[in-house]
Amino acid sequence: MDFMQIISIILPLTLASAAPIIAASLGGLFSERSGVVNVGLEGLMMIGAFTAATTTVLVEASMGAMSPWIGILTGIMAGGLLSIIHAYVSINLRADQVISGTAINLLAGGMTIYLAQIIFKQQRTVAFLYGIKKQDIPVLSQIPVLGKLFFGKVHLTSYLIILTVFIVWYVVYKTPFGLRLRAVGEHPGAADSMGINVYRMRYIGVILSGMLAGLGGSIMVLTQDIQYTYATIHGTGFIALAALIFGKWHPIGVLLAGLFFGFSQALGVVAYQIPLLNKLPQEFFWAFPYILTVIALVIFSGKAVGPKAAGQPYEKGER
Amino acid sequence: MIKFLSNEKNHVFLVPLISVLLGFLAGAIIMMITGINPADGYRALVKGVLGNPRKFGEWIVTATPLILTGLAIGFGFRTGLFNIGVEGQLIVGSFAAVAVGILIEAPRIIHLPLVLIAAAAAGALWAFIPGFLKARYRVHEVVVTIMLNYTALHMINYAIKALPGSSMTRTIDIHMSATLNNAFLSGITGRSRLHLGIFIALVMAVVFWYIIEKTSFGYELRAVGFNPDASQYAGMRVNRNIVYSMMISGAFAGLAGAMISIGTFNYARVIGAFEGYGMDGIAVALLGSNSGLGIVIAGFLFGALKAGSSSMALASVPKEIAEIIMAFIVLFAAMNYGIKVLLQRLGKERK
Amino acid sequence: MEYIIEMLNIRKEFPGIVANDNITLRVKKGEIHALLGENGAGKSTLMSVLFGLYQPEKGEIKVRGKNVNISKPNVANELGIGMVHQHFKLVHNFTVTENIILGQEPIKGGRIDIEKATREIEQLSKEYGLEVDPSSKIEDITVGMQQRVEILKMLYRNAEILIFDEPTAALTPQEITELMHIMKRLVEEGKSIILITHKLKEIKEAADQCTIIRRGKYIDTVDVKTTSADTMASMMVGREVNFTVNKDQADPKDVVLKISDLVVKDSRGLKAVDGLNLEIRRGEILGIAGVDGNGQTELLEAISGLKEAESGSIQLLGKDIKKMPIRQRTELGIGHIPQDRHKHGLILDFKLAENMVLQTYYKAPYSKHGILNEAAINEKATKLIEEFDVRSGQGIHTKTRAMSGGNQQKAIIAREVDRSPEMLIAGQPTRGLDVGAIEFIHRKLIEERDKGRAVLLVSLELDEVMNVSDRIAVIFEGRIVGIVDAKDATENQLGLMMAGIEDPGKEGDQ
Amino acid sequence: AQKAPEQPQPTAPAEEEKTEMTVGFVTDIGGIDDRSFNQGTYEGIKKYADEKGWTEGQEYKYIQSNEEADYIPNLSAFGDETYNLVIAAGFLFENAMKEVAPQYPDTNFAIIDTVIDSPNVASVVFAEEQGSFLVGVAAAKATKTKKVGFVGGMDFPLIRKFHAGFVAGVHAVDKSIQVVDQYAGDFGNPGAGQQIASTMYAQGVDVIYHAAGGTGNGVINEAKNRVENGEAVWVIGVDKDQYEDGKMADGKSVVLTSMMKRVDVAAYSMMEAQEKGQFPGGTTTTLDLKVDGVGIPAENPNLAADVVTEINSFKDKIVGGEIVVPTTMEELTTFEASL
Ligand SMILES: Nc1ncnc2c1ncn2[C@@H]1O[C@H](COP(=O)(O)OP(=O)(O)OP(=O)(O)O)[C@@H](O)[C@H]1O
Ligand SMILES: Nc1ncnc2c1ncn2[C@@H]1O[C@H](COP(=O)(O)OP(=O)(O)OP(=O)(O)O)[C@@H](O)[C@H]1O
Ligand SMILES: [Mg+2]
Ligand SMILES: [Mg+2]
Repeated sequence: MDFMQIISIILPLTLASAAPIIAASLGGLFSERSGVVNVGLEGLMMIGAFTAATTTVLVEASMGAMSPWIGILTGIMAGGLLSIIHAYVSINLRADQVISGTAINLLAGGMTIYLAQIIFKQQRTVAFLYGIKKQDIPVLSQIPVLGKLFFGKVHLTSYLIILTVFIVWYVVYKTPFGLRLRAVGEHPGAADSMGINVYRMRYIGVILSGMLAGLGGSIMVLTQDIQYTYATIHGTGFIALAALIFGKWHPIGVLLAGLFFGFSQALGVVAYQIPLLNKLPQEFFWAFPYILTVIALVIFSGKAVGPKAAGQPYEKGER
Repeated sequence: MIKFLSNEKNHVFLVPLISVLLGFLAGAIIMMITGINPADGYRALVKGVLGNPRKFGEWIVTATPLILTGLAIGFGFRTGLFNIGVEGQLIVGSFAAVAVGILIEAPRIIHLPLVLIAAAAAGALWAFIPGFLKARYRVHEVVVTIMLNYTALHMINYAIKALPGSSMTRTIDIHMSATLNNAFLSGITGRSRLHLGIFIALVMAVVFWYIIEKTSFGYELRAVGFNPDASQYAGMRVNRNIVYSMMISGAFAGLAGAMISIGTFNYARVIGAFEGYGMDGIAVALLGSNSGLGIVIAGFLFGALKAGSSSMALASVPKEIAEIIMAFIVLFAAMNYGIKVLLQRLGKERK
Repeated sequence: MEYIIEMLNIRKEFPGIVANDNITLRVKKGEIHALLGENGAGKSTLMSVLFGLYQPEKGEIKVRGKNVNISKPNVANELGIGMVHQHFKLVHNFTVTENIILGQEPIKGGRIDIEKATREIEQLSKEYGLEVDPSSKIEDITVGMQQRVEILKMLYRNAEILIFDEPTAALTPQEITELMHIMKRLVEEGKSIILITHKLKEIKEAADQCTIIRRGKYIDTVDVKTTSADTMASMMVGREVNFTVNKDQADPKDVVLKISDLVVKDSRGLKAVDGLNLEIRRGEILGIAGVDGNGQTELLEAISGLKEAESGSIQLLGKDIKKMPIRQRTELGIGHIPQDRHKHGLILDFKLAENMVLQTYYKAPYSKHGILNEAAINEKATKLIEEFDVRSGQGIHTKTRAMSGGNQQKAIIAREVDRSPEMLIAGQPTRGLDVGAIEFIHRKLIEERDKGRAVLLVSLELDEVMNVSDRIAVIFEGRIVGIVDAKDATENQLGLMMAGIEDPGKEGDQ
Repeated sequence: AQKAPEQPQPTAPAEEEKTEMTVGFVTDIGGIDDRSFNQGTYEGIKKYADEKGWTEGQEYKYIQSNEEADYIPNLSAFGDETYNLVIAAGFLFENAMKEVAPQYPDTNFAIIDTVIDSPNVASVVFAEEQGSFLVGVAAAKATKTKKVGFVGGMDFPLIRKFHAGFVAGVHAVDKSIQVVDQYAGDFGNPGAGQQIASTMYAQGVDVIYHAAGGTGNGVINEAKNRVENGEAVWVIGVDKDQYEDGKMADGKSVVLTSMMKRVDVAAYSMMEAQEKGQFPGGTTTTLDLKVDGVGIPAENPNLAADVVTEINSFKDKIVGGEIVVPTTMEELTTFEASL
C-alpha cells in the first residue's frame, strides 16, 4: 500500500467511526454546559440505536430508501425521551447526576433487549435492508484530488454531524440561548437572579443531549451494523464522554477529539494490513487508539476545566 | 409508624430501603405489562439465591467481586475521583494473581497472600497511571481511565497467551496453593464455588471504613478530594494524595479481579469485551452511599439480582428484568432527596 | 410620605431557625435606607425575599403602594427591583458585557448583538461614572470593577429600587468613597436604595433612614442624622459597643520575619511583588496598607508557601523558608488566616471539629501512629468554639458549609491562634463581619502581639490597618513605598502613599 | 412468556408428563438468537420438541448466561432439578462442564465444539475446516481480483480451523490467489468489522469470509454499501445461511454462500439418542462433510451451477479422504507445500 492509498482508506474510516462519537459528545456538551453531568450517554445511544433500527425495519416495506432517515428521527426522539428521566431526577429531585446517569445506562441496556424480545421475539432487532449508504457528496466530490479523498463514498451523515458541530458552536457561543445555557452551567445563581429559568435551561440541555446521543446511536447502527444487538454501541458512549473532556467542552474541541479518536482507530486497523507492521502482536493494534489518546492527552490537554456548576444540583438561594 | 417514617434519624436506612422496594415494584409493573406474573418472577428470584445451599453459595460468589469493585469506586468518590477505570484495574489484577499463581510455587500460607498482594499491587499500579497524569499534568482521570480499560483488555489478553502453557483462550490452572477455593465452604454450600474471597471482601470493607474514617491518612485523602486548595494550605501534599487515592482504589479493583480469577475460575481467560464488573461497581457504590457497610449490603443485593436472574429465566421471565430492576433501584436511590422530602411531608401532614 | 417599598410583618423560616420574625421595612422613594444587623441577623434573607429568591411564610409586600407577589427574580426585575448580592453573582469566565446583558440580550439576526450591547454599556457607564472595560473577563478584573458590573446590571435593567447587600466589604477605601458618590448620584436620579452594611461610618455618611434588626426581629427604624453611631450599634448588638481599639504601646523585640528583594509573579506571570523588603519583629503588629491588586495577595502567598517566590529571600527566625514546603513552615511557626476563607481556610464539607485540626490532625494527640483520636479532636474543637464563641447549629458536628461567614472566620482564627505561631499572618481577617465580631478579632490579634508574637495584618480597610497596627507599611506595585508609625499616620498621607507617591510629606501639603 | 393456566388443574397428569424426558440448554452470552451456535442448537432442540409436541418450560428449557462466571451455576441449575439431558454450546463451556458433569452422574450432558472425557458427557465437534474449504473454493471461483480476505473474531484455535480450511480451499483452486486476514479481537464489534472489511476491499479484495459473529455484521454492512455503490464484492457467511442478512433493497444479497455448521443436527441427534436410551456418553461425535454436519446451504442463488458442481467434487474428495483439510496454520503450511 502506498501512502496515498493508505490515506484514501483511512480518511473515510475516520469519518465513519468519528461521527457517532462526535454526535453523542455534542450531546454531552449541551448537558454539561447546562450544569448536568451526563454519564448516561452510552445508554442514550443504545436507546437511539435500538429505536432507529426498529423503526427502519418496521417502515421499510412502505418507505423504502426513506426508512433509515425516519429511523434516525425516531432514534433522536427516543434519546430525548429517555433523557427526560435523567433530567427530572437530577434537576427536580436534585439527585447525584452520576448515579442517575449510571441508572440510565443500566436501564437502556436492559430495556432495549427486553423490547426487542417483545417486538421481534429475539434478543436483537431484525436486520434492515436500508442502512445509511456511502455515497459521493454532490458537487464537493467533484473537486480534483481532494474531492475524492474527502467527499467520495462517505456517509452523508458524517458530514451532517460535522455541520452540526458548527451549528452547535454558533448556538452555544453566539445566541442568547447559548449565553444563558452556559451561564446556568457556570453559575446558576447568577443566571437565576437575572431572571433565567435555571430548571428550564437544564431540561433543554439534558434533552438536547439525549437527542444528540440518540442521533449518534442511530447513525452508529445504521452505518456500521445490520441490526441492533447488545454489542452495537459497545462503549462508544464512554468514548464520547472522554472526547467531551478531551475537547474541553468546546464544540470544535469535540470535533477534533472525535476525529482524532476515529483516526487512531482506523490507523490501528489499516496499519495491520501494512507488511512489516503486522509482525507486531495484534493486541498492539487493538490497544493502539487508546494508548495514542492517552499520549495525546498528556501532550495537548493540560488543565481540563469543565463548567463550574456541572454536577451540582441547583437550589434557589444557595450560596 | 408515620412518626417512625418521618423521623430524619431513620432516613439513613429508610431511604435506601424504600429505593430498593420501589425498584422491585417497578420491575413488577413491567412484568405485569408484559404478561408475566411478578409473583412467579420474584419467587424464582428468591429461589435462585436461597433455593438450596449451592445457590446460596453462588450468590455470595457473585456478590464478592461486586463488593470489591463497589469499594474501589466508592473510595474514589470519597476522595474526589471518578475512577471509571475499575474495569481495567480489575483485569490487570486478575491476571497478576494468576501469573503469580502459575509462575511461583510456594506453600499455601505464603502463596495465597502473595497472589493477593500481586493482584492488589497490579491494580494499584495500573491506577497509578491516571493518578500520576492527573497530579502531574492535570489530565482528567475519567478520560485516561476509560482509555486504559481498553488498553488493559488487549494487553492482558496478550499477556495471558504469553504465560507458559497457555492456550489461545486461557492459561493453565494455577497451583492449588494459590487458589481461594475452600473445600469446607464449598461443602457446606452444596458444592458451590464459594471461596475464601468473601472474607477478603468483608475485611476490605472494614479496611475501607477504617482508612477513610479513622486514620489521618484518610482524613488527608478526603480533604484533598473536597478542597485541594485548602489541603495545600494545610500543608498536605495534594498531588501525592491524588495518586495515593487512585492507587488504593485500584488495589481494591485488583483484588476484585483476583476474586474472579483465583476464586471463581482458577485460571485467566482471554476475553473479547468487558464483563461489566466496573460499571456494576458504580451502581453498588452509589446505592451503598460510598460507605463500607452500605457497599457490602448493596453488593449482596446486586449479587442476588445477578445470580438469581438465571433462575428467573428458568421461570420464563426474560433475564433482562434483573438489569431493569437494578436500574430502577439505582434510579430511586438517586432520588433520595425526593424520597426524603416525601417522608418529611408525611410527618408534617400528620401534624 | 409615599413608600416605594413596604415589607410588612415578614416571616421566613429555615429548618430549625426563624431567619425573619415579623420584620417590617418601609423605604421611601429617593432615599438611601440602611439595614443594620449582626451577622446572621436575617438581612440577606429579608432582601432575598424582596428579590423573589425566597417565599416568605407570612407577611405582605407592597411596591409603590400595590400588593405584589414576588415569586421569582423575574417578577422583581419587572417591578424595577435590582440587587447587588453579598457574594457577587457573576459568571467568572464571561465578559463584563455578557454578564450585564445576560437574560436581556439585544438580538440581531438571531445572534447576540454584542456591538450594540457594548455601546449601551459604555453609555451607561459614562452616565453614572461607573468605569468598566466591557470586553474584559470577570476573572481578570478587580473586585471593585466587579461591583461596578453588578451595579450596571441593575441599571441596564432600568431598576428603580436598588438593593446593595454589603457592597463595601470587599472594596478599597477609594472604591468605597467612589461607591458612596455613585449611590448619592443614583438617588438624585430618583432611584431608591436599600443598603446593607456593617460599617456605621458608611451609614452615617450616606443613609437617610436606618432599620435595625437583631436575631431575626425588628428593633427600630431611626433617622440617621439624628442618631449617633454608638446608639445604632448598641441597638443592633443589644449592648454597648466599644469602637476604639484599646491597646498598650507596642514593645517590639528581635526580628521574626525578614524579607529581602522578594519577587513573586501572579497567575498571569507578571511580577506582582517586585523587589520587596520588610522586617517584622516580635511583639508588633505590622499592617500592610494598599489598594487591592498591588501584590498583597502574592506577598502573603509567598510567605505562607501557597506560591513559590521567584527570587529574593524570606527568613523566618533566621532560616530561609523561601523554598520550604508549607508543612515545614507551619511547624516552624507560621500561622495563616487566609484571605479567601472558602478557598483556603476551610474544607466546607468537613465537620467543624475536623476543620479545627486542619493544621494539626497528624500530630499527637489528634493522631497517634496515623490513627485519628476522635475524642481528642472533639475535645479540642469544643474548647475552641467555647473560647472563641463560634456559633453554629449542631456545634462541633456542623458541616462548616452551613455556618455563617462570621462564624467560619472565627473558627479559622481560633484554629490558627491556638497553635501559638511565632508569626501570625492575617489576610483581611474581618471582611464582611459585624462590629461585634470585628471587635473580638481585633482583640485576639492584639493579645497575640502582647504574648510576644509577630503579626502581619493585610487589610484593604484603612481604618482597620490604622487602628490595629503598630507600624504601617504601604505597598504599591509590589514594593513597600514607605513605613510609618501608626500613631503618626493620617488617612490623607496613607492615601497618597497608596497611590504611589513616596514622600507625601513634601507633596501632601500642595 | 409462559401463561399461568386459567383454572387450577389437577396436577397429577402434568407431573407424569414431566417424568418422560427433560432437556435443558445453557447458552453462552450470545443467547438463543445469536444467529450462531446458540440459535442453531436451540432450533435443533425445538425441532425435536415440536415433533414430540413438547412445550417450552415443561419438557425443555433454556438459560442464558450473563457472563462466563455463570456457566457453572447455570449448568448446575439443571443438574439440581435432575434434568435428563443438559446441552451446552460452545468451547467456552469446557471448564464449566468438566466441573459440573461429575457432580450430577444421573444427568447426561452434551457439549458442542469441544471434547470432554467424562462418562456422562457426550462431545460433539464439527469439521469446520472442511466446510471452510468448500467456501474457500467458492471464493476462489468468485474472485476477479485474485485477492480474498478472512476476518476472524477472536484469535482462537477454533477460529483458526475456519481460517486454515478456507485458505486451503482457496489455494486448492488457484495457488496464486492472495488471502489477507485480520482478527478483530472481539465477536461483538461491528464497527471494527466494517473498518477491516473496508480496508480489505479498498485494497482490491473482492470476497471476504468472516468467522466473527456480531463483528461480521460490520463486514456484511460494508459489502452492501460497496455493492450498492456499484462495486462487485462478496461476503461469505458463517454458521448459518446468512443469505437473508446480506439482502439489499433490490432483493439481491451480498452473501455469496455460507459455511453452515449444523449445530441443530447435533442437538437433535443427542435428544434422539437420549430418548432411545443410546446416549453416547464418554464418546466424541464428529459432524463433518460426510454426515452433512458442515457444508454450504442447499440453495445458493449467488453461485453458478458449475461452481456448485466443482464444490461438490471437492466435497467428494474430502469425504473420500483424498484431501485432508488442515485444521491449524501449521498444517496449512504443509498442505500448501503439497499442492
Ligand atoms: N438557605 C438557608 N438555609 C438554612 N438557613 C439559612 C439559609 N439562609 C439563611 N439561613 C439562616 O438564616 C439566618 C439569617 O441569615 P442571613 O443571611 O439573612 O443573615 P445576614 O443578616 O445577612 O448575615 P450577614 O451579616 O452575615 O450577611 C442565619 O442564621 C442562617 O443560619
Ligand atoms: N444550604 C444551606 N444550609 C444551611 N444554611 C445555609 C445554607 N446556605 C446558606 N446558609 C446560611 O445562610 C447564611 C447567610 O449566608 P450569606 O450568603 O448571607 O453569607 P454570610 O453568612 O453572611 O457570610 P459572609 O458574610 O461571610 O459572606 C449563613 O449564615 C448560612 O448559615
Ligand atoms: Mg448577609
Ligand atoms: Mg455577611
